[in-house]
Amino acid sequence: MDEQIHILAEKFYKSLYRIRRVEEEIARIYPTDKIKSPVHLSIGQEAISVGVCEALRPNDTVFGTYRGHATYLAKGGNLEKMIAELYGKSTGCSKGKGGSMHLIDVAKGVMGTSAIVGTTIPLSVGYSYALKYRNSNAIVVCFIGEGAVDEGAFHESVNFAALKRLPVLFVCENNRYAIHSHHLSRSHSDNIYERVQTYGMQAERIDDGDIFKIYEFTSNYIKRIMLGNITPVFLECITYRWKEHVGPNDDFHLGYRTKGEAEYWIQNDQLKKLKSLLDTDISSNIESAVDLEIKNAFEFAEESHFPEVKELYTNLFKDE
Amino acid sequence: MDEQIHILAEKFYKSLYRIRRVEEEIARIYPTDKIKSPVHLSIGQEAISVGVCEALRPNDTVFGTYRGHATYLAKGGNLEKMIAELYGKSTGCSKGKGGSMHLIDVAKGVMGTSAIVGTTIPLSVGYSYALKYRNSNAIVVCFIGEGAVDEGAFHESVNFAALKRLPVLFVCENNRYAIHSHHLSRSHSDNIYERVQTYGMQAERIDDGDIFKIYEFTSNYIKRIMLGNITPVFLECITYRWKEHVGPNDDFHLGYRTKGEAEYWIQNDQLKKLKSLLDTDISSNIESAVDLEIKNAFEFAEESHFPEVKELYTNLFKDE
Amino acid sequence: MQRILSYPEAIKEAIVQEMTQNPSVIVLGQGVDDPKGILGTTKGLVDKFGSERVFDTPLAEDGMTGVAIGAALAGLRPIHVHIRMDFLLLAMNQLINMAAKMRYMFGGEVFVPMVVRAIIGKSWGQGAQHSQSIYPLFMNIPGLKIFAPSTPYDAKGCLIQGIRDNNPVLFIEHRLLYYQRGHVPTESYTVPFGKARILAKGKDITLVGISQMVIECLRARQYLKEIHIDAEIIDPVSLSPLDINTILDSVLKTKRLMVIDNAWMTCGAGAEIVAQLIERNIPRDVVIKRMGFASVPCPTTPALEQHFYPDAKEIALNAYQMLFSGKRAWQPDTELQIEEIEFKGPF
Amino acid sequence: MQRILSYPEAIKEAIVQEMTQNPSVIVLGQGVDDPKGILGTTKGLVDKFGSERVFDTPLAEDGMTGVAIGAALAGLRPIHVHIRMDFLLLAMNQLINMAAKMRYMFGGEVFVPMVVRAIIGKSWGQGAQHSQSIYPLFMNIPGLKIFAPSTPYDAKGCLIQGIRDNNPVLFIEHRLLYYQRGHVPTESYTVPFGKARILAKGKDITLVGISQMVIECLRARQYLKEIHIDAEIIDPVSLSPLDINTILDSVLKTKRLMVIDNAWMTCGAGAEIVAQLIERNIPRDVVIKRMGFASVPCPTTPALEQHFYPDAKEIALNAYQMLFSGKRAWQPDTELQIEEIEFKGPF
Ligand SMILES: Cc1ncc(C[n+]2csc(CCOP(=O)(O)OP(=O)(O)O)c2C)c(N)n1
Ligand SMILES: Cc1ncc(C[n+]2csc(CCOP(=O)(O)OP(=O)(O)O)c2C)c(N)n1
Ligand SMILES: [Mg+2]
Ligand SMILES: [Mg+2]
Repeated sequence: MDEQIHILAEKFYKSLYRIRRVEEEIARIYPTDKIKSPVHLSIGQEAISVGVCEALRPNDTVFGTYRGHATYLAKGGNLEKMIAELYGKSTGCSKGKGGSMHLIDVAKGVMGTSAIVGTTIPLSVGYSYALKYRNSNAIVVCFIGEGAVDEGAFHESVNFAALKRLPVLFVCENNRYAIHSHHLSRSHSDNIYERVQTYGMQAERIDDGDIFKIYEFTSNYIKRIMLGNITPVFLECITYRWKEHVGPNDDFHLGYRTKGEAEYWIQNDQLKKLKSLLDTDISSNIESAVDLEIKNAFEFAEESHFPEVKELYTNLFKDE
Repeated sequence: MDEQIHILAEKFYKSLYRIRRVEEEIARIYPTDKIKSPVHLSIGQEAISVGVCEALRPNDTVFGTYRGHATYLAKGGNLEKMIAELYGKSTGCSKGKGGSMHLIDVAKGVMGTSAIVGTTIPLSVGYSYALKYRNSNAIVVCFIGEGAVDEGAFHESVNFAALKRLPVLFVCENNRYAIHSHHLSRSHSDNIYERVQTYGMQAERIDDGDIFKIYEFTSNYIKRIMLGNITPVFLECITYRWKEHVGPNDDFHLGYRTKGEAEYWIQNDQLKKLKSLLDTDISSNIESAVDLEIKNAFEFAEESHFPEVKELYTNLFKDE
Repeated sequence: MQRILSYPEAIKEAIVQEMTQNPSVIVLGQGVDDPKGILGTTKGLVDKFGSERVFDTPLAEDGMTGVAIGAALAGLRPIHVHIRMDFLLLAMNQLINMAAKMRYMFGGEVFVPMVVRAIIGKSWGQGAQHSQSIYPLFMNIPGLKIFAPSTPYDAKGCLIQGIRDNNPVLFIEHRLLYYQRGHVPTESYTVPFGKARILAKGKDITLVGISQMVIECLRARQYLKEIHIDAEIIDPVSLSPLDINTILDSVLKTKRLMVIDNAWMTCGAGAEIVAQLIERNIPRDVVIKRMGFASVPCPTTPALEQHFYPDAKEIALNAYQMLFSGKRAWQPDTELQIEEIEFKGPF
Repeated sequence: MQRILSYPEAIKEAIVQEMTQNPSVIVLGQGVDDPKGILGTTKGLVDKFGSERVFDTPLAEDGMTGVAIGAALAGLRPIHVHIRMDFLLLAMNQLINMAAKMRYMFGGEVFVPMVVRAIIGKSWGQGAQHSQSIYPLFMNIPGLKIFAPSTPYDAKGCLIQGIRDNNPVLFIEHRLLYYQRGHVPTESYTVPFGKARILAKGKDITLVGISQMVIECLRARQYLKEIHIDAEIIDPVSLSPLDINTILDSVLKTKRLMVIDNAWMTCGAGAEIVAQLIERNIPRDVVIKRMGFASVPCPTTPALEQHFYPDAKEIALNAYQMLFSGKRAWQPDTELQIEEIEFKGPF
């Protein structure tokens, strides 16, 4: 195996394994009621966040959705603070006020996730406007589900980004469903990326979830930006959510989708694929380090305190 | 000249001349302060409404914009009631409560115009949903400016119409400007109709304002609908507004656009073109009949009463 | 034997009965036809009435509200369902600039018969964007009618009234009310707009609770009984129009009023009720207090969230203080087993 | 010599001064760079500061509000201009679900320094969709600050305060206030949030007028002088937070209060002011009344529109009736030439 690929595979595996294991642990703990807000697991979709974020630089910024654990972690968001946030503790990344759907790590460029579908799209675009205005060469990545594409805000934001040639990468995680509603029951055609092209930007689709392709697409974009060729781009990644929309369980019994449909994606699990590219000792080293980190993070959350009552009234306004 | 064309030209001329003259009269009267609401004249753009509406059947429905005089009249809206509405009289089509931006004639299938850009787009779609639900073979026409295409509601509505294969014809009057803002200062690309195609519907552009082409496009759509092939379609008509955005004057002195730019459209005036196709006695007969009708309509408005104070509180709710 | 239904069962029954008797009634909204069926309230409707009458929509709250209005203009009676009231913030333009105004601004030429169902969230970490209860924003707007029933009986009757009403109606449901059970007649019936309901008689203090807060008021009443305070509990049911007279009569009797908003208080229903009473020159010795959400977004952590919402104990305590200010110290008995509130009716 | 500026000149001066001293301030909105420049308030700014700092936007109120928020998160200070307040109904989701909540729901990790300028329309047939004044909808929401200044002096000072404030600020301007002229210092200054202004002293009745209605109150004061009623006129200036104490003090003195909302009254600022006063246990003999828009959409025809809005005469008449109810018949002198209200300052 070529050395470059090997280095990447190791990086990817580390990030991907960490996210998968964190979410599996969340799923395991969830029924104990220690986690205090609804969780939308990204299990099965993590490779998109990892592939994109591994190509980013520290000063690049990401915005995510309520299904944002993977985005947050892939971009380097603090794990302890994330788990504490899920536990509703004052040590959480949002001091316990946000929960699973409102993760943030400003120092790492994770500018927040939102529970209202589509709301972070224009925020990403506005943030990228400021970057361009300041002649920064940083970019913004806007992660969305294909459901967000239905919203008017998507159209308005993509149009403005194209108009102003802004440094923003839209990443659409098209897992085919918005809750239980299939993409084709909300849209006549399966061609999001083609529609986006008509706004005046490069837009492509990667339909096999290949983490290397996702990484490469992002890297190429960054290279282009560094050369001063500033335009937005759009990447549609076909993917699949393994768990139910919200919560830790499987939901194939509900009947809105079939296990068969999932099969391709489970076979094609990027985590398994990456592991197969690594020497066993390398992967097990990664695994044990990550397992320990996760154990510590949950202990940190357990031991942290709930916020004091007076915190109810803080953080409404700055400077007050 | 072929008989069929001749018959059409006569019909078109009658409608177009009427609209043009009504608006010229509005422009003339406006400075006297008899008209009680801001007017957005369609002078220069009327051929679109005429070309479309002449192909419609009485049970088809139109929704228009605040620049809606042409739409209202072309679909058969009552002239007296329109002028009375502009005068704020109780005999107005909206009892004086709506003014120029809120014209309606339910009996004629004019289901109303709105002062909030883009708001009638989803209404048109919803109305067409009801038509299809009832197995009517009627259609809805949704007239919008190209500015409305910027709005999220446009995207949401077109998507839903395409998804449900609804009997709605979107007509975008692309006069290049939204107030003083050029289309290309709001959108990177000049390709609205191409973008609409990606939603899954036929979408075309007519760029010379030719009233016969507009009529033919609409007629073909209706034929297709009558054959039971129900889908939405989209027609982008390039056009030009001769007057200022709101009010009765020219505005080339403002500098946001040039007289030169207007030249093509003034040369290409469909009214002149139609007149040249008609025998002089035919056109003068039309003209004198229309002139009289307009004179009477303004007199009707003059003589009508303002609503009584108690009308302030009526019409809020039905059945109350 | 009284027939007992849960609140969501009552809602579904209202929809089924109206859809059965009127083919113009349709149901649309994200998830209305999915396996969960809006917490059960629309479950199975698509099988019964078909996918033209019961359909899922794209995530497009503004556009789909306009679609519902357009369908209403054409004579249908859409019920547009939002699983979170917060999502109405995307639909304000169509609801306020269009639905509320069309009849008036077209001089009575059209009407817009539609129902917007909006569910309020609470607890389990719903947080800032999934817990809002923004009915005051709609109460300010002429041209909209608003129901916020708390009992299964009213849920059914108000919803049927809303569907039959020829104007835009906002129908507000609180998730926690879904646990309520009570008497619901089998036959179809309507509950009128503009009529408040006295859920419990009392002589010492009037507690007006909106939506789920009326349940907290009923619980508070139990606590207060212990110390022989007899609270009268009023559910406005209809927020627009608002029945001020029922509240006024009660206040004239008890001389004490607490309004417990299920929302932020500033420019809220409580403020409106207080202002209307003052304008009606209620006697000078009436004491008045408002309660409601803390004036911050809703935090997710239960450690803070429990202080964000008024609850039965806090209501009882405030009522106690209003009656015996400073005279003796009392705390609602935390051990007292508050029996589950169940509505026996008939109303 | 006092320097006199018009209200729009004061607004423009505030923007120019802030843009000059802080490169983070940007101006966006439909038409901000066009030949008319938002009734003159942004005219020429693009030439001075360039098209990256002053730019027109697509017709996309929701999206562009989100763009402004995103830019604010990145450290810019956007001023987002809407020529009609009605258009904010398209932006409620971003304003309320995001701007107002982000700091809180991220536990203080971010802040959103932005100003939303919203102009209220009136007269000349603006009609139902171009005349709305929906500040009560925003007053209900924690996390937003709201200014609605009436004088050129406050217009400048509040706008500068708003631009420097590190939180989302709604700045409400009424078209008819654009005719106001008054003293405006050349140098930069701020007017604080949460401080009402007494525009005229009086002892008989307190008139609180919001936005342009305070001008009507000042005119009413002239009418009332004629019959020796001495009205105190209060402009809240800041609607969120609201300075209830200044109003309270005045009411304790005059024992009479009329709040004249520049909006519909239900769940409005007037209701909130009344409720807050009652909760502060104002003396029992204080008489209170609210005025505001008729509870219907605004009609275009002047025959009806003139009755839709409260005006100076109606205010004066109501004040008179409050003082001398039924004692003698009086009508405000329709011949009386009400001198144009001009603000002399300094404040
Ligand atoms: C504006 C808005 N509408 C509806 C919802 C309810 N909702 C929450 S998640 C979701 C599905 C979103 O699907 P998608 O964007 O594809 O993301 P995925 O869950 O598949 O990751 C919906 C409809 C919401 N949160 N916000
Ligand atoms: C939602 C909304 N935003 C802004 C406005 C202000 N406005 C009125 S007309 C107009 C221009 C619309 O342009 P277009 O759709 O091209 O129609 P045209 O005037 O050219 O016929 C604008 C921006 C409005 N009325 N509604
Ligand atoms: Mg999805
Ligand atoms: Mg245009």
